[in-house]
Amino acid sequence: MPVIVAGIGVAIVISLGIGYLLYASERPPVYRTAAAPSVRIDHPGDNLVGPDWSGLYKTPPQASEERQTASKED
Amino acid sequence: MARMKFLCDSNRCIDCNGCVTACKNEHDVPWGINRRRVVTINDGRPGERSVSMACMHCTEAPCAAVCPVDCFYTTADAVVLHSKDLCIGCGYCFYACPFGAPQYPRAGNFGSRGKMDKCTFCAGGPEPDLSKAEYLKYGRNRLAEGRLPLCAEMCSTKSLLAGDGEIIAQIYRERVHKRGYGAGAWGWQVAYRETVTT
Amino acid sequence: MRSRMAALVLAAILTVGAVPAMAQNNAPSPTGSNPTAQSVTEQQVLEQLGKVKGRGAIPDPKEAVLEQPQGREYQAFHERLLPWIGGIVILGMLIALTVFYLVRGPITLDERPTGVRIKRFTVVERLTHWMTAASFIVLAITGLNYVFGKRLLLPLLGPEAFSVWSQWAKLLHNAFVWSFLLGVLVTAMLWLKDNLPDRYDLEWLREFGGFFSHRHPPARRFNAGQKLVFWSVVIGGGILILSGIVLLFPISSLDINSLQTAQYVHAVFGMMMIAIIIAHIYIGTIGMEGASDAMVSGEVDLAWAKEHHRLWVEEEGARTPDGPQLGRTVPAE
Amino acid sequence: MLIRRERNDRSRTRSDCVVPASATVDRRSFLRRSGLGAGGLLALGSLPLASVRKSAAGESTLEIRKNVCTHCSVGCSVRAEVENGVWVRQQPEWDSPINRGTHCAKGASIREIVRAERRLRYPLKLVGGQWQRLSWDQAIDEIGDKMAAVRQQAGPDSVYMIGSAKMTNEAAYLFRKFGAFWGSNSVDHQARICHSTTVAGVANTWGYGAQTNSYNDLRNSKTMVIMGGNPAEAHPISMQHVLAGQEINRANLVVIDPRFTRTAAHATRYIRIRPGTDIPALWGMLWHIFENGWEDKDFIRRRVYGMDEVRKEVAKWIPDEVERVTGIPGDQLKRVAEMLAKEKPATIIWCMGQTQHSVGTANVRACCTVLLATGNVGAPGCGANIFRGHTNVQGATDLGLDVTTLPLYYGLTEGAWRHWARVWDVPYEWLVSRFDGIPSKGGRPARTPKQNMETPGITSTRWFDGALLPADDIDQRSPIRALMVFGHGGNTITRLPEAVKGLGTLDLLVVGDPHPTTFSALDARRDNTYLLPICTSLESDGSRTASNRSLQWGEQIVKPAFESKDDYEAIYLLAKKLGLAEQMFKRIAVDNNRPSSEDILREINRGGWSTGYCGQSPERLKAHMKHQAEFNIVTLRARADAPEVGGDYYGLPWPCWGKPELRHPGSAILYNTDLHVKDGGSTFRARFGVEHNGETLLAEDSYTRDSELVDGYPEFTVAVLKKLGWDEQLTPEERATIERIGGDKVDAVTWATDLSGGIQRVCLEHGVCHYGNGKARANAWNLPDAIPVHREPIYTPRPDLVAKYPTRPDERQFRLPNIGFSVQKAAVERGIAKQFPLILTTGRIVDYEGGGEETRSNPWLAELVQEMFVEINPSDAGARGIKDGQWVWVLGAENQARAKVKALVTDRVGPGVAFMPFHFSGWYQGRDMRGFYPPGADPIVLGECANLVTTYGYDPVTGMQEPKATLCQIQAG
Repeated sequence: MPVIVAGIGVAIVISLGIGYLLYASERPPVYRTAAAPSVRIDHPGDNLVGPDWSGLYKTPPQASEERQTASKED
Repeated sequence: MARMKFLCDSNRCIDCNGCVTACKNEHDVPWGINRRRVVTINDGRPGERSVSMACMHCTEAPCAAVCPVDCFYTTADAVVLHSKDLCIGCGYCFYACPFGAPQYPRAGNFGSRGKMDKCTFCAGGPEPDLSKAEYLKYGRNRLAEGRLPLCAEMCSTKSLLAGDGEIIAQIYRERVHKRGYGAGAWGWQVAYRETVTT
Repeated sequence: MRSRMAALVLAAILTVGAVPAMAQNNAPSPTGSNPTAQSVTEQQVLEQLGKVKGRGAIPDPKEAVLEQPQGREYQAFHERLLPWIGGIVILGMLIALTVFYLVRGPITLDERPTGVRIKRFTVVERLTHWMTAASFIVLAITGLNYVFGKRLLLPLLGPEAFSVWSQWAKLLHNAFVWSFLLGVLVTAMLWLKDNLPDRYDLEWLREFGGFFSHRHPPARRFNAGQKLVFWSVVIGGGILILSGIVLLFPISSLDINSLQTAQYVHAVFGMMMIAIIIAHIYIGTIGMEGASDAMVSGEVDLAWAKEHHRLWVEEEGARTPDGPQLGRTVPAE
Repeated sequence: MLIRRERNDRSRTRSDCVVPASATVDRRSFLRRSGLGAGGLLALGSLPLASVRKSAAGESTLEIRKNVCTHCSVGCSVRAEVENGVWVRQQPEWDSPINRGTHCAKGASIREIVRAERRLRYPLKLVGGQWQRLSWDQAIDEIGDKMAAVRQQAGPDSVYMIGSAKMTNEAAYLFRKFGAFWGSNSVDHQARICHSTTVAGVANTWGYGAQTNSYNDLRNSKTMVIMGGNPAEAHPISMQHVLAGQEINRANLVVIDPRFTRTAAHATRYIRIRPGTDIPALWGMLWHIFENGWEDKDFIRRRVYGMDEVRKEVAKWIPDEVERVTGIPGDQLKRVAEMLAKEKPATIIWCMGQTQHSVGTANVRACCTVLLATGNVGAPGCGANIFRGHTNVQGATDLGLDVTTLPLYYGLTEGAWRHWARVWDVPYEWLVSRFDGIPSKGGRPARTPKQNMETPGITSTRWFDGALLPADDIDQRSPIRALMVFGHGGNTITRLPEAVKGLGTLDLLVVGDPHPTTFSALDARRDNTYLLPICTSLESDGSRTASNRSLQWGEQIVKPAFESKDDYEAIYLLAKKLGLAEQMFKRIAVDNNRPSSEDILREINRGGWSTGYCGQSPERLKAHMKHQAEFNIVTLRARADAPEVGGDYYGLPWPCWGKPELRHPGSAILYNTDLHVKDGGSTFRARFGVEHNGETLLAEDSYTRDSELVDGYPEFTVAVLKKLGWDEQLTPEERATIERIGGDKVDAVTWATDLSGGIQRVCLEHGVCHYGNGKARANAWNLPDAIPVHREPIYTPRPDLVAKYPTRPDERQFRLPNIGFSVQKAAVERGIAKQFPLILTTGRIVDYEGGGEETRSNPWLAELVQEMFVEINPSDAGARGIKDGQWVWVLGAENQARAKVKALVTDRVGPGVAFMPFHFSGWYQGRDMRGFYPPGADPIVLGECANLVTTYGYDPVTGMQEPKATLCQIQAG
């Protein structure tokens, strides 16, 4: 019986770990990926995409969750 | 009720990108989000043609169909809109869209690209019409003001037509009749399952 | 690749087309001649390339694709075909099992348990199994949510709540692939040699495990049935993981059509795997008396082992002089 | 819940749009909005838009301001919605007969250039290579003192001034006036590098150097030949009219160009030509015309002088030779010639593809000659449709931002100076005293101040030569020591490496511009460099003259951003500092350092007789903007009974004769004799005398409708009036003014110097054109090449042709030597064409404009073109192992110049030709110069300047540069 719990536990640890890393990294805002070396943008603007470029303007709860990782970006 | 459609008269389109910046201007679209774009086919060769493209607001819109959370809805004017509150940014609409309309604020792995954004036919979104919230999430709501999409209104050669499908098709037909040629309504077959017969 | 080929084809055609076009310049043209006489038509391009591509101002290859009608096919697959496939495969399996259960009932031991336990799975093996199992179940549920969520849950939860759930489901689906990946790899390494086909498999399959004949075809550590599950987990799981990772990291070189293909593969194999695993769960639990012990405690009763894996028991016995590795004896009352 | 939300929408909308009719878009505006106000659709009935809730909601709280797009010469109206001082939105201006609500990429995003965060915010100066902020007062003080010091040591000519085609008419006029009061003719602007050759060539052919018809008039054409122009990218809105003409008349649209441009994509016929061989192509067409007797003999007899000399030259251009030189195969040109002659009305449209050559003036004259030979001038649907480059490049040219003339083409003669002295109300002698006397140098005779004030200045294409050449070669007291640039990119001028050297030698550099411009980012200076933040013309009011000569009054949309000031105020402050304000603003109200633009225009009206800038009062122009909807989009004329503007042509296109009270409607189409002069009819101008070589220069049986003189006649003076007995009709006041002007030589007072407007009024009464009724000149004997002859570009890919078609011998022009011949000779001898086998030509792209600082700082535009590129043909790219989108070096034939750019491999350019846009700057030979811009004022997109690799070559008549045909080599980078 404990081995089942252990198995589930391991699964959760591994996946959430890697999942979080992936989620937090790997996701630059498009204004950065869509800019050539000869370009300098300081204020790409935030209408339609939200201040943190998550496309989000408060309301539903998952906002908080996206925020914390997204806010690392800029 | 009107059935809103776009029609780009490729015999008139000169790839001036007026529609693109008009859109940016009207909705303060940030860098990297391209609600509308112009593509030139057969560039530099005889027979070159440019076509301006954005969300076509399809009949039986593929994006709406494949959306796992049903965040899309169609207005009484047949404009296909979506709710960013419900959107989970899974990217399915991007696979389904025949016209590459959906845009995402972040690059990188799928499912984590943030809320989708696309052309609204200048019809805002679920929020109350002409409200601040609507403007922040979806941009201006020109239809509510009795105006049509700015891209078409400002089109330098009046190539891009926007409005009720019947009327713009009629306008196009008259044009083709008058000048004696017409390359057809690009994308209509795929978007609306019909073409403008001229 | 395909599209690049097609592009060349089109280019060729167009340049060929351009020659008469140029020549046409010399011939006197009537006033008001059609300036688009040589222009490409949508149909022409679609026939050549399957999609309409060109040169765009926006520096992003995706934006240079004007039109990809395949989106409609994707829609048809995702909204018409897929739900049916899923429904049929999964419901079909559930019905089959129910019928089997009613007709055959659980597979019980013919003889009374000897009370002598024999070691079947090590801790590592069981840990791996349960980790993989847990991951798969999460992936299956969150995966099914993409397809059936809006059909079954949305009406119950309402858009806002359902959207919140789906947001998390999406994140979980993207996350649990990693533990599943690990699980599948280790499973393959641990049990590969025991799952190589042998001569007894055919007989076992012919007899269908003797579930109906009440005879017990000989089997070594894994019988053909179990081998099938193993291979479908390794192969099916492998395919799911690969196609899934392609979708998770859309590499720029992959165009949207290959992503669609990946979706097709991922979805179809997903449905099939779910059905298979349901059967696996059935036989491992209520379907067969004593089977669950193997994965829970790791030890099975000698009687059970002799009935279902006679050859394995003999091999284990042969390995040591004083008979099979007997666990602690349970005093028979 | 969403489903419900949607249902709400429906119910809400239904209730809303049934009740008030206003809640439905009315049919006309709907059709207009949806693309076309087509008749025939009227049956459709008004269209209920489900989603219309509040009709035109919110607009009531907004202020609407109209101005004109600054990015090209079409003159598109910009409709701005301003909310408490902030420009919040842009709407289509449906009423404008020119753009009818539409915009190109630049116009549709123009709101951004006003709020642009990359603008200069306050005056800056360079101290030891660092930018320092300073106040306006301080800046003006220091600049003024330094200018005075330079003047002290080296004389007024040593300060070089460049104005701008983006200035309003009033600002341009003020800038030229400032130059005159400062005491120098070295005042120039962009027209030098865009259409100076057009102005010179066309004016020398038939009187005025401007587009003869209008954009809208193209709707009447049956044949349009676009030669050396790409309106689809440079003048997108003009294509609305071009395509309309093509559709309505099934017109031929012929594009003759080295590139298969976006315009060519819509042509009924495209002909690829080798850059720099326009004259052979045109003469090749004319050869067929003469050969087949297709010319309009009657038109030539009545209205053209010297066509026979042309025949002699044209006879040399047999088809084989044309093909050998131009590379145009077969009888393609024959077919075009036939169209021009037979499918009339036909027009030739050209831009910088014709003008930017060392033979630019000859090119445009050849075009005019072809039009004259086929009788395609002076009627709807034909003429020379010359598309100018900026909002007000036509106006700035008219108002004398030109080293060869005072405002409105009066020239630099004593008469001209005296005329303007009268208008300005300053003593002529005082003006003379402002100028330098020139000592005898390099064997050239000395010049008195008076002679010097009548000598053209140095051209903006060569200001750096004026600073770098040995003092003996520069025909003025001292080389250039200070440069004052108001609104000019700098990177649009060829031979950039030498410009960098030139900058290094200057004692003072002043840049007045909304952006820092290339001048600030060339790493050429450490000190004595000032940047003055000048606002865009959208933040200033005044009139602009579009390419079709229509004047449009722009309102100030918002107050100048940050600390920026408009040109009026900046020029005033400088004049005040230099003690010139008193004299300069005698008749101009100045409110808190800001001169009144209306008063400036009124002063222009008072002096603008020669070009018909006399009738466009501020009041009339404002009325036109108010009643735009009244004007017909084809004729540009308002109904006779329209309020305030009845019978006028839109924008009172010059010439608009007489005083404003006379209400002359302006001239939509020049030299159109089918109209009464009072309706904008006119004749070819008799400005070259009455006869030459015993042949009359006056028209024969050709005159404007209802003219009382039914044959050619010379230009009017009081003497001519008297001869006709018409002087009686002058009012006493007019007579008095004329006598005051004429003094003891009253008879010599002309229609152009008569400040009373009496002569013009009387002539109009008699239905005659006061500037005379002459013939157009196919032979302009006063020009270097009286009949255009082909001359190979200085850097030609065909050295074998140089012996037969050499450029002109070295000469001195505009105070400098023009050694084109030596350079060409050296290039041939050194086998440059082998080391640099590709022809390099430059031009515009739709998303950017001019030097590009402004547009490259606009994110909405910058996103569309993020990298400088060179177009190269697949075959050339293949031969060099170059792939689309990779870095390459473009090597120039001079200064070992090398530019690092992205390769754009495309069939647009033919084999052996490369194309680069000239809008980029901020990189220099592969080096990123972003750090040299003032912090925060660097454009979003930087790139190499095309003119880094362009080369020597100047038109003998105007000093026009030659960036359209030079040589380069391209290497994978």
